[in-house]
Amino acid sequence: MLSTGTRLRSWILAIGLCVGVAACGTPAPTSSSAATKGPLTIGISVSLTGDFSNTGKAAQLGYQLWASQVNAKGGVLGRQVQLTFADDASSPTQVVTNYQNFISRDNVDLVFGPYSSLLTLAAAKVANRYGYAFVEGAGNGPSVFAAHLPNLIDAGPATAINGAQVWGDYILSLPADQRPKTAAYPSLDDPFSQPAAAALQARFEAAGIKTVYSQIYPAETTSLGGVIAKVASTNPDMVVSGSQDADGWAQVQAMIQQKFNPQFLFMTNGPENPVDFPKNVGAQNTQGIFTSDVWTYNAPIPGNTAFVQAYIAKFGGDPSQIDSTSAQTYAVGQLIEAVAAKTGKIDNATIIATLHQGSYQTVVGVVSVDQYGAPKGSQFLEEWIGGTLTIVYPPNIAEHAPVIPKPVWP
Amino acid sequence: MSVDGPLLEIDALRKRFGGIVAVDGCSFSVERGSITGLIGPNGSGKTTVLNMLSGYLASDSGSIRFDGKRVARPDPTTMYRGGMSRTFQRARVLPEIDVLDNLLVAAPKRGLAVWGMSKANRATVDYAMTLLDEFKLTRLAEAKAGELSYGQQKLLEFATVLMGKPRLVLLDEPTAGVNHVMVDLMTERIREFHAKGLTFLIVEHNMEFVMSLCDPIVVLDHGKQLFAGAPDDVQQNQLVLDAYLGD
Amino acid sequence: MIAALALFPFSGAESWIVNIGIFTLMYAALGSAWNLIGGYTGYVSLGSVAFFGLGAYGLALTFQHIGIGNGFLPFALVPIIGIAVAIVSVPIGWIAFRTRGLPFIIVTISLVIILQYMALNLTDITGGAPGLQVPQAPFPPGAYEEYFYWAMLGVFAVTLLACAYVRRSRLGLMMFAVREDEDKARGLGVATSVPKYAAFAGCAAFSAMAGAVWAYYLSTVYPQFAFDGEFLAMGIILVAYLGGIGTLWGPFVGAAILTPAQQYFAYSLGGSQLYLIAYAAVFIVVMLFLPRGVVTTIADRALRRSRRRKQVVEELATAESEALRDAPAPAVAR
Amino acid sequence: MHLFIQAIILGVLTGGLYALMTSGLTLTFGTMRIINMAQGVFVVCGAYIGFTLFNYLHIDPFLSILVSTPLLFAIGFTLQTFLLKPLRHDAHRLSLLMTWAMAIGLEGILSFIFGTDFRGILTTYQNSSWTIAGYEIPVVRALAFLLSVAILVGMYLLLTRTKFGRSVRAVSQRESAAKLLGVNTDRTAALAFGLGAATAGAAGAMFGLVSSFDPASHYDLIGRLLAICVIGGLGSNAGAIAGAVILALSESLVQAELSPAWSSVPFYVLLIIVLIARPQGLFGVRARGAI
Repeated sequence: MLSTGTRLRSWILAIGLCVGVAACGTPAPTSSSAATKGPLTIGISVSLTGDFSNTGKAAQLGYQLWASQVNAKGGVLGRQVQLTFADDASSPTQVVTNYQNFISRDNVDLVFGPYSSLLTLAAAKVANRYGYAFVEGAGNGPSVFAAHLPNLIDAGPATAINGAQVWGDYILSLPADQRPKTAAYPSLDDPFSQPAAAALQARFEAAGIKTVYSQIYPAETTSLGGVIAKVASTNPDMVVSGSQDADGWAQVQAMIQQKFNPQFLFMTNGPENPVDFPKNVGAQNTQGIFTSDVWTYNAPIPGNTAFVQAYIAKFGGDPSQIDSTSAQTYAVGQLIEAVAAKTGKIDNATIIATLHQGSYQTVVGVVSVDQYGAPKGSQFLEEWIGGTLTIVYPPNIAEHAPVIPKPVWP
Repeated sequence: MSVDGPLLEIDALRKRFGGIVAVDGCSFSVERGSITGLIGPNGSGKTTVLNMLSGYLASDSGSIRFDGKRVARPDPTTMYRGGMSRTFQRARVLPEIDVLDNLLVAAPKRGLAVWGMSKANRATVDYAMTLLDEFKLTRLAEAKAGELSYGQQKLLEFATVLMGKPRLVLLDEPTAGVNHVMVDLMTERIREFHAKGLTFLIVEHNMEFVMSLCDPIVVLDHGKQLFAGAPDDVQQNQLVLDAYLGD
Repeated sequence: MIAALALFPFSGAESWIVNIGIFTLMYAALGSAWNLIGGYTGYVSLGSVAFFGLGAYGLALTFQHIGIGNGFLPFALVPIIGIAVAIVSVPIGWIAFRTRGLPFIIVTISLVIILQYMALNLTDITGGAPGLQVPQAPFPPGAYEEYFYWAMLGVFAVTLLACAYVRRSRLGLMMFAVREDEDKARGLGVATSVPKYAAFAGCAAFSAMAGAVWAYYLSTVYPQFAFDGEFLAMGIILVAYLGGIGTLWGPFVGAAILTPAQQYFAYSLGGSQLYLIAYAAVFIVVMLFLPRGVVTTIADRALRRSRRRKQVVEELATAESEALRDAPAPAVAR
Repeated sequence: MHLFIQAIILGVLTGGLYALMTSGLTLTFGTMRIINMAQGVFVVCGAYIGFTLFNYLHIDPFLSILVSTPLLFAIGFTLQTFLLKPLRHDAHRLSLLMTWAMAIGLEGILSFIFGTDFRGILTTYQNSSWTIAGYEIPVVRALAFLLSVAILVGMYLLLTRTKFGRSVRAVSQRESAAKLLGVNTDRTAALAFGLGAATAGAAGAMFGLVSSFDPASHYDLIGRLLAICVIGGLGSNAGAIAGAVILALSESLVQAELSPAWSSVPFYVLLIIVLIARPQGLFGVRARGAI
């Protein structure tokens, strides 16, 4: 067997070498970092497969729209924008490889963020090592900002926690006799919804609204009948659901099936989708459900109408089908443009320094971030009224006054 | 170690599978230094008895005494280490490893010796090579056991159980599916080890083989002992003839 | 070979290549660790991932509760985490080894599911869904990957050394015996629980060490990927099968082929929706056409050429014809 | 007390559907000694078939079972013939990996066709429920439960009363003996695999009604189904049903009475206890592997 062993080892060595050569032999990228008038290359990893792929694609569309618009205008500081996308299969291992490749292999000028707070963190840390700015439009969970990264900037008006505070603002603005007395908080265990619901709970408790139910359910929960049965048994005036999408639908369905009618129903996520939500819970059942959002196609934000028109012109479809993630990633590009306009430079250090100060108008509102890149603003409140998602709070941008209490299920 | 009495005694052994009573109060003994044959028609419970003896199957009731001591809960590993090893009706070797390694596995080792840097010490390897030589398998020492012919596998299995220096070897149909050259080789080895003091209990269908080799012979029928005696007596016993012809 | 691998970062390889090298070695280490239980002992376990995750969380938790700095010290912690996880694996093994064969596989899958549940729900300890953060190592950009590369190489080398020891020792012989025919081995006086627990705990220790280095490199851990029963678990087994299970270098070869390919294609075929289909196709091709792996196939071919082998084959042929002369061959030898 | 009984009702109704999904897994394990890791994705395929027929042809999801069942049977039969049958070396272990590859491949194909958004099927009676003695019984779940039970009974009759059933049972008891008795084991295996996939197809159409799904839903499903199999005893039909009801009941009860975050934990704890006390599962037969 000894001779076989030796032979085997030489084979393995040969294979190892082949692989090595293959890896090294890939064409060396043309370095563009030095060129000032060459194209502005930007590397972006998006989840086109795996857990986060739904929204990953929406993120890609927003980036693409911005690039085509800015290039039509002659580019950023005269440089054409060239986007490179890589799929990270929703895996942190792959996302690290992708940003590593963008930065040290392809020497891109800039990198933009992927989708989801979980991937954003792993990616932003790679960028941080190389001093790259990390402007992202789809990772605003508290854990992202808790990492205290100096290079990270979230291009949104609000963090996940602050965003939902608009519901608290509204409820506490009501006269005491109209406010709910008791509240239930069923939440999904994820980095965005649960912290948002928890923050609201703390605020409401301080204001004297009694908590009668507060539980977290795991992401795998397919049937929420049991959760809602328990919530119904406590008969709260208000339900604050820390929901994402599918679990939010399941909550509503279970409430209808169990004929449970809270007077106030606020869901952190789910109802803000103008297409999928009515499709999955039934349009007639949407009446009176509240949610908060960073963006809608009809939000009265400067530049929004133009954005929606351009989106439809490029990708087709209906304005109501535009995912807010697309607007957020579009805003990432707008921030870069703003930096260029303000400073006349477009290197990473300038981006980091500039965006941490001042405030910038984007399609998702005014962006202004703290030292760790967390946006300081808040979202707006929406309610389903007559089958339409309507902005109802704060009053200065409201299309309609809030309609309370929620009617019983039809 | 007691020197008196039979090496193996089983008493009122019983086993049922669902509604079928496979072994029904079977009792017999194996004398020291004997080559005891265990025969009987198909379904008479021979293999079940063997499985209970070697600890592969728990009995419902009854007792097993080995070397004068009662074995409360037989278990294959402890039985082997206690000096009783067995082969299987269909040769069971470790097919994907070397013939030599098949033998080395069976060398008794326990405690810290297991964690050593080598597979076996010099003496063990030498003993294994001697056995291979006796079974005419030396040239195949580095072949994988699964590549051997069926007869060679049967020889190998026999050689393997000898590694533990047992006092009693249970052979389950050693000649089934094996050509006459190998049967002769097998017979020769059994006689040789018998001469060195090893005791055998052989389950076999090949009557010529049993009658020439075994004494005494125990006949089982319907899960209990029908008769026990010398080969000539067995051949002439009417009960035995009825059992074989009747079924 | 290990020395050659150790010198690899000096060959002028850029960071992104070293980065792929790290993940390749990670899969090689995980595949080799899996080989101990799945390849040598014959118990197909999907539990490696559970121990990988425990290692990752172990490192992250140590950062949280004991300030160990973020330089080289965490690397020293890796073997300790390995030993700790090995100890944890023993009672788990006690439950899992009550089954064998296919139920064993399912029990190990359940183990991954249970641990993922715990990581998600024991929020006070594990941070829940957002997971835990590990401080980034303060290494300079150019050398950052290299340190992690050597750390991962260390884990792989230790794993390989353990495999090499097993292959030539009594312990390994016992593992093989369990794989080939556990009940027969019991009848040959082999205390089968020794090799089984040794393989299980060894696999746990080395997987956990790989997990710890991984967690430090990514500097973030969260349940979905620390306990990834989907791609990571199957990826480990695929790597082992592609290279050749039960061989020493098989998992490395499998990892050297698969990991760079996978990482590179996901990166460069960015927009393609067909990633999953391609992955499945590779899987299927390996199972259908290379079920014994690259190394085993090549080794067999080499063996067939050697003269000694020819003798053995001739010997077998004569023995076989002899055997067939008058005895009916049984339908199945085993 | 009201809540407790409400949770039991929901649990039992859900358990019926899981029992149907698991019965296919049990059948393939019984005949071929392989664990079909693609059973989860077969269920998801069934759900997408129901979704497509409902959205484009306005066919009621319960009626779409008549389409999804034969279609999944054909898919299962084909996959077995081309991917599982050719496995010779180390077939038992490789087939596990092969079915896993099928699962990933089918997930990829589903993502390619339907995208990766969550989908749900919204019928007019989706949210209706019957009120019986103060308890709410969702119509969809009740119908799915009744239909699942009916299909399970049908399967039982098929396996006990027909020639095909006899060959399946012969193969599951001893393959070599079945061969001698003239049973075409290859064909029986392909039919059994197809039938296992068909039950997933039937269950899938109903699964799409009671919960929303995306192509990746199968990971969670297969995890549950495998656990059900182990707790009930591999290859045991009674065990599959018992395991499914235990899973759904314990989830529903814990979700309502204690905490949804831990809803699956008691089941897994029970799984561990069963493995320690009775490794062959509640209804499993201890393998006589020793001899």
